[in-house]
Amino acid sequence: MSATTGSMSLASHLPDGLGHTGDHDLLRGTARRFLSERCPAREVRRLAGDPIGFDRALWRELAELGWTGLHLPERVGGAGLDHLSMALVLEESGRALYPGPLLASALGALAIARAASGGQAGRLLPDLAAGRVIATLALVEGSSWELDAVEAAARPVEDGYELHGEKAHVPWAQVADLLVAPFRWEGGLSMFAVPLAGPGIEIEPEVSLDSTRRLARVRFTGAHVAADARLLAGGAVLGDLLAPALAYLAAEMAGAAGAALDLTCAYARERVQFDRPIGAFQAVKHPLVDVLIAVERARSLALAAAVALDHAPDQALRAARMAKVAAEGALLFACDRAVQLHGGFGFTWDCDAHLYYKRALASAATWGDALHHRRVLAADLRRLAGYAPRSGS
Amino acid sequence: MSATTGSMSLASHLPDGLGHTGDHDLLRGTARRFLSERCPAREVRRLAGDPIGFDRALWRELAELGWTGLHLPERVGGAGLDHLSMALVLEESGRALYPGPLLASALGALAIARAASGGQAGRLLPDLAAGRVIATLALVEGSSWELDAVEAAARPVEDGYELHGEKAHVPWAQVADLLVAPFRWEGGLSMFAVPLAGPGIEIEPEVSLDSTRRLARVRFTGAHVAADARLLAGGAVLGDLLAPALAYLAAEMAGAAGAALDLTCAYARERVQFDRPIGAFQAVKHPLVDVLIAVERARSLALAAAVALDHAPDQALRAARMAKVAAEGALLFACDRAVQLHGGFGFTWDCDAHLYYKRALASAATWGDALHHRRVLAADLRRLAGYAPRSGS
Amino acid sequence: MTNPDPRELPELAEFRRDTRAWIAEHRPAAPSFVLPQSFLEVETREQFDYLRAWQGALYRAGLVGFDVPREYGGQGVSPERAAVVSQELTRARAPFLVNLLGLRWAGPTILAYGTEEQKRRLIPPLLAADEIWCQGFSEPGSGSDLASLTTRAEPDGAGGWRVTGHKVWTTMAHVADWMILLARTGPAKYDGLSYFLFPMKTDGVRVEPLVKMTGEGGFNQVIFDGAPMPRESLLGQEGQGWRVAMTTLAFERGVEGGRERGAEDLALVWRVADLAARARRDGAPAIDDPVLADQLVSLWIEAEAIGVSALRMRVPGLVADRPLALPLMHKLVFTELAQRATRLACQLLGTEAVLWMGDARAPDDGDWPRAFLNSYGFTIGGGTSEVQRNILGERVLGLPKSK
Amino acid sequence: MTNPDPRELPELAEFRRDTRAWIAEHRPAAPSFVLPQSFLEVETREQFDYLRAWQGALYRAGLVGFDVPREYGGQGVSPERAAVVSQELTRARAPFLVNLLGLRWAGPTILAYGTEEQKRRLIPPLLAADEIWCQGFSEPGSGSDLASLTTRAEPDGAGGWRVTGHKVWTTMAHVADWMILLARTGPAKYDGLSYFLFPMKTDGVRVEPLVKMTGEGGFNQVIFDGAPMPRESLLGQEGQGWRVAMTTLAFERGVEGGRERGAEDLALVWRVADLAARARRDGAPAIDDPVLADQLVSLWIEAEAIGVSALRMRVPGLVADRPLALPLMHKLVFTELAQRATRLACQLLGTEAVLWMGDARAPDDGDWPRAFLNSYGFTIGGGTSEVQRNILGERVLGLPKSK
Repeated sequence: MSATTGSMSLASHLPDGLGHTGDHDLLRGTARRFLSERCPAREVRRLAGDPIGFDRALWRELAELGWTGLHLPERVGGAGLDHLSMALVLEESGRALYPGPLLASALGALAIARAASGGQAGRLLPDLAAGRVIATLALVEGSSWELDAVEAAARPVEDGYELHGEKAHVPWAQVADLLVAPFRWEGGLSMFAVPLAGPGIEIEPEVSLDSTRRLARVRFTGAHVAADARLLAGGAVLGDLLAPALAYLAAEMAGAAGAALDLTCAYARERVQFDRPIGAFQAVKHPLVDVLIAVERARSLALAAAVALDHAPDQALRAARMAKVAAEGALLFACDRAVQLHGGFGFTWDCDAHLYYKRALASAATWGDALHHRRVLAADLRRLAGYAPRSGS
Repeated sequence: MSATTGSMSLASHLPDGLGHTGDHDLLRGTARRFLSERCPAREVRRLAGDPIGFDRALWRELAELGWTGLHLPERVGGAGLDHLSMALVLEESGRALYPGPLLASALGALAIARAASGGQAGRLLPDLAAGRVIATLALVEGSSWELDAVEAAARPVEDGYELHGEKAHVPWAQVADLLVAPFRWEGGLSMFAVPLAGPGIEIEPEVSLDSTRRLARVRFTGAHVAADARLLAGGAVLGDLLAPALAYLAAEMAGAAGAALDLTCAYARERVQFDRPIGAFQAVKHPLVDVLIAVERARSLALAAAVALDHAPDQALRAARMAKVAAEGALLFACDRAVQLHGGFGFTWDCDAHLYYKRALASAATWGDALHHRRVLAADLRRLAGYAPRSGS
Repeated sequence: MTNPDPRELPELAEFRRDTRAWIAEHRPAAPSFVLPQSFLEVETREQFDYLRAWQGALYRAGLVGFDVPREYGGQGVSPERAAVVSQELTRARAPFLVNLLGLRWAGPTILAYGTEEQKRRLIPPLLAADEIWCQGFSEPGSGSDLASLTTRAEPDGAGGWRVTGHKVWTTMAHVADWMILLARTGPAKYDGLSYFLFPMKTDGVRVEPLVKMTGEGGFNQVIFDGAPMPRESLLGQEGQGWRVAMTTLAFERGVEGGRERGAEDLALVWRVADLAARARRDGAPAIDDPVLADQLVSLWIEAEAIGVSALRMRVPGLVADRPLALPLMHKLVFTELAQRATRLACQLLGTEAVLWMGDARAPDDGDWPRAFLNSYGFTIGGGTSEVQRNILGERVLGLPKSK
Repeated sequence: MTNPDPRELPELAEFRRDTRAWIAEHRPAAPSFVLPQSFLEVETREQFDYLRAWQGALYRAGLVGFDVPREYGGQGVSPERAAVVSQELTRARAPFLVNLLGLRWAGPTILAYGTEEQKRRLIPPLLAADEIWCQGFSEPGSGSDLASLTTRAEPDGAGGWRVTGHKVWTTMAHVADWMILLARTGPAKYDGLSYFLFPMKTDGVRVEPLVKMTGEGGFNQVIFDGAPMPRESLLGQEGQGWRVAMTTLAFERGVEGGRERGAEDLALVWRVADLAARARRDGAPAIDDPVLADQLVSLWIEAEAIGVSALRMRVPGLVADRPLALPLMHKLVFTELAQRATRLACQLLGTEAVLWMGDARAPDDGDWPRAFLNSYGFTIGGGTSEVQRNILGERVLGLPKSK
């Protein structure tokens, strides 16, 4: 019967203890403490109002904690840890709304680690692992982040390539040293690691909804890059990158959702109306419980996606899509209730709720929103349910 | 700008007072009183447990009140009233979960009034208007109620036609005298008014979810009908019937939704837990307010659909689809909260909530559910928004 | 955005033609600066002057005040004409009427409770936007539980009062001439409240801007430090303030600040539908997505229902079961609809939703994320959605108070 | 319906193979009568006998009791093996274990609070379904406010008690040998309650069937009229009943009546997906409808999340922020998921949703509308969803009590 075919659970592909060890506890504990000390809400607000929005000293400190190379091999100076470790740190950075390229640089480095030749990796990764070089990942052109929308081109010239085209919504391009992005190349697609300096490259900051994750347009007007800027593997790399990109982003979003919930619960315990804390009213309490359920679901699936990257790679992309869907739903819902249940204060700049909400809306729009990924999952579901669609439908 | 094109409101097509007069008030008042006296919940329960489920004496009484011919012309013995009148009575019959073919017979008679020749109308309508003859409308074959699914055929023979095929889910076929349904006929479709008696007709009662609206399968195995059983107009009749069918059904459903809400509110005012009526808890109060909003929306749109039939026929089908969508949502939601908020009692046979819920589920599945009509409305919306879809999409 | 109905009465049709022509001729050119999306975000002097001039021009053309008798500067009560003006303003996407708090809340309350003198003095400049009104109800510690407010009005010994306290979320206080002020004149929670018409241009009152989550200003906190009020500031009786305030909050009129119920909601849904036809997601038109289209249809149906309910509300026989239901639910329904509609608009934008106002490539100048965030001003202000649900549950469904 | 994992430990894989083979060989043939969908609807003697025989066979094959030490007739504690049995039963769509109230609620509570004698006497026949358990908590006037119950146990002067009162919604009372009974032994709302193991086959107790909204029986009201209970009926201390009852209600175990958390939820979603691939709406396959498919995907994701959360729950470091969240939300999450899944199934049926069980053409024998209506038994019974949300808000989020 067809129903059995598709029904091997995600959980059954994962190891019993989810690969979690005491080291993970330590890592998360350190991250929570470090960020609450060095990146509290007032620091996030300060940077949100800053023209650049990025604190290089803070970046160096978290690089010293090893976060920039957690997931990179030890031979290039990384910590050689698993994806779960990176997901846990990103969950904490999401909680804190850390304003910096931790996510973008981690993914840029991952692309290089996966796709570069030994020589390229040896040249680029040690600086990335140490946080001396910041990478970013540029997937969007026009209004699409899918491969077939890529028009930016790398034209072979003497000694390398000449780049033309424009990438939009590139996270933290303003402060990054290295951009990893797909370019058309002799009819195919290839990932390039492009130093963000020199003639023929123009970085135009965007006015981004979320001022804790700055974006820019990067225009290439004949910029010259060396031959080894082209990473070895082709378009497949981008497909391989999607699972970690979504898993990492989902972890970050789940963390932010948990923090938005905590913020609202704290207010609901303290704010008194009608002679009692508003959290005693079921109109406040029950929606917050629904947020809690969404948040815990999002955390479970974000963890599952990271653990799948480590232990069940063939399940990773589907798990990551589910994680993005769940995290997006939880984060938007948590923020909606955060603003509404803070009442008049929730609607002001002084309440932190809007910082989370802007992160939520911007993250939703990143690398495919829930609607997009549910559509892809629906196709999976049809196939797994043993249903062969009519051609063309 | 395209946005203005589509945005002439439904309300702007309707007369200011919605065509409502004091007579409508009287009619509704009579209906409410009559049904609460003659068709209270215990009577509905009695009939729900009865093998036939239909009280012919009660039917005769409401025929005497003129309800069976409200919407039929005076020259055939009807009251010559508007669709709003019929909608108001059906809203009341929905409130009471009246178990009988008022809706089905009204629609059957309407089909005849619209499609029959003068001679047919003169022969059939007086008995229908007076309630001496009960009609029903049979739209479903297989699992579809759409015209292109009709396979039942009328084969021309001497003196008339021979009918073959099967109609499913025919409301009250067990007690009806006349079935109105589309049959294939010389390659096209035509509506037939078929006396439900004689050889070649088999009525098999279905076990219907909603025992306050009995259904049957009607099989035609060569039944012979006279030539004038074929109503004049063709398939267009069915299209024309859809607007009143949905508008009437929506009115009935909106009435049932209001009653389910009232039932739950009454319980919430009386049932005491934690030393206060449960209606004082926002977990009860606020969902009931959301039901109220849905119910009032459904009532407004059901009225609008009926008024559109009277005053803005070119808007009637769209209004009727909207009314069905809104009524279905409101009724299902009202029933969901009715069962849940009645707690342990809500789950029992003794609580009236389930009677409404079964009516709700069965009505949802009748003549296209909300999902279906929303899909059709989405196509309207694309057109009105000035969007030309790609061919094939 | 209703087109003329062929069956419209000739005189009304003529009025519509004239109104449409007048608006087409006089509506001001788009300004060089960003306009606020609603009266809640009027921040700069140039925004205010632009909008005040527009309301003044409309008033002088006889197009404002169709719910106000002529003796107080209005046009005489004519809901039909009000509806026509509303529809034509919406159709032309003309700027909103800046003195909305005056038109919708202060004005009707003064007409209901004011002395003849108060009405003659205050209503005409209110309609003309010559005098702007703000509202002083909420306080930092008194939001949903409004009656717990502590701002007090103490007799000054000469028949007047002195006000001390702290009001918040006072939209347009920075440009207002008058405030409808709810203050404590006695200790009893409800009966200790009185309702005043407070002249803002006086000593002892300090207006400080608050910033909204969009970064826009337009609302304020107002700190009173013994600010004087003359005797004639009292509206209604001393100790009657709660009842008068409830009247103010209940003024959910068919004509709201010159816009007809339903028309604006439907216009918003059609603007979102228009966006759906233009926007591309993953390289395809957003409106092609069946799931998004399905959500749009739900909004469409709800908006049409608001318009129909507005008609139905005027027919007593069609609301006899629950006469208060439709008027009392209106605010909740339209504010939550607007929130979902603008949220859907952000979804339609796909990747481009990340751009904020001020970015040259932000779709529709970034109006959609801005409108979505600003939508919370309406689900929170004027009684939160939670308070609205309490009111409906208690007054319409007869459920016991949530104490 | 998990397939063997290639990385499974060899001994577990062997156990799985054996279990699967045993089930395939021994699972009973489909009966001629309609089987209940869950333990809430066991109505007729033939249904009961069939199901009791199945649990007995499983027990004798060593496949029941993986959370019970061997000295009480169990298999020793082995969650891994419990999970395997659960997965294989789900996979085979085998009948459920009829003594679920015993396995899930009475058993664990007795193991936690019982005397050695109580455990040795009661647990083995409970596992074998030789003695069936029912639960006597709710009363007509005490549903969500359980502690307001009035059934009283009075000392009979000889060390035992006599019970007088009225319990409702007592699933399987008509076939039960024992009842876990919460009764009043003193006036204090909470401290006046005691917890008893009441022998049902005695005088002074009358079991009357209640009919569910589906028309099915299976639950009852139980009227006690001075029914006697021996001294050893008391579980825990006198006056400790509330605490013991809360323990019972908190037994939301990883292994519930032999089924593993997550597996059953996912299996349900896949059965609905399978229906979607078979069912036709408006002449087209239901699963082709993008809006329906989108809803199915949401259910799929939620069901997968339950499975993952079950793993996560066992890793303290991954639930450190809110250790109680996952265990306390489980009942709410899975019962509401099942409700939405069966509701969606009814939608998938299109026109055919009007047919009820007993109609020869009802899709899947009418199981879907029946399952949907029966789903309310789970969102109401065992603490309504509303009560669950209170508990989560107070115990997990630290919000104040809703008093």
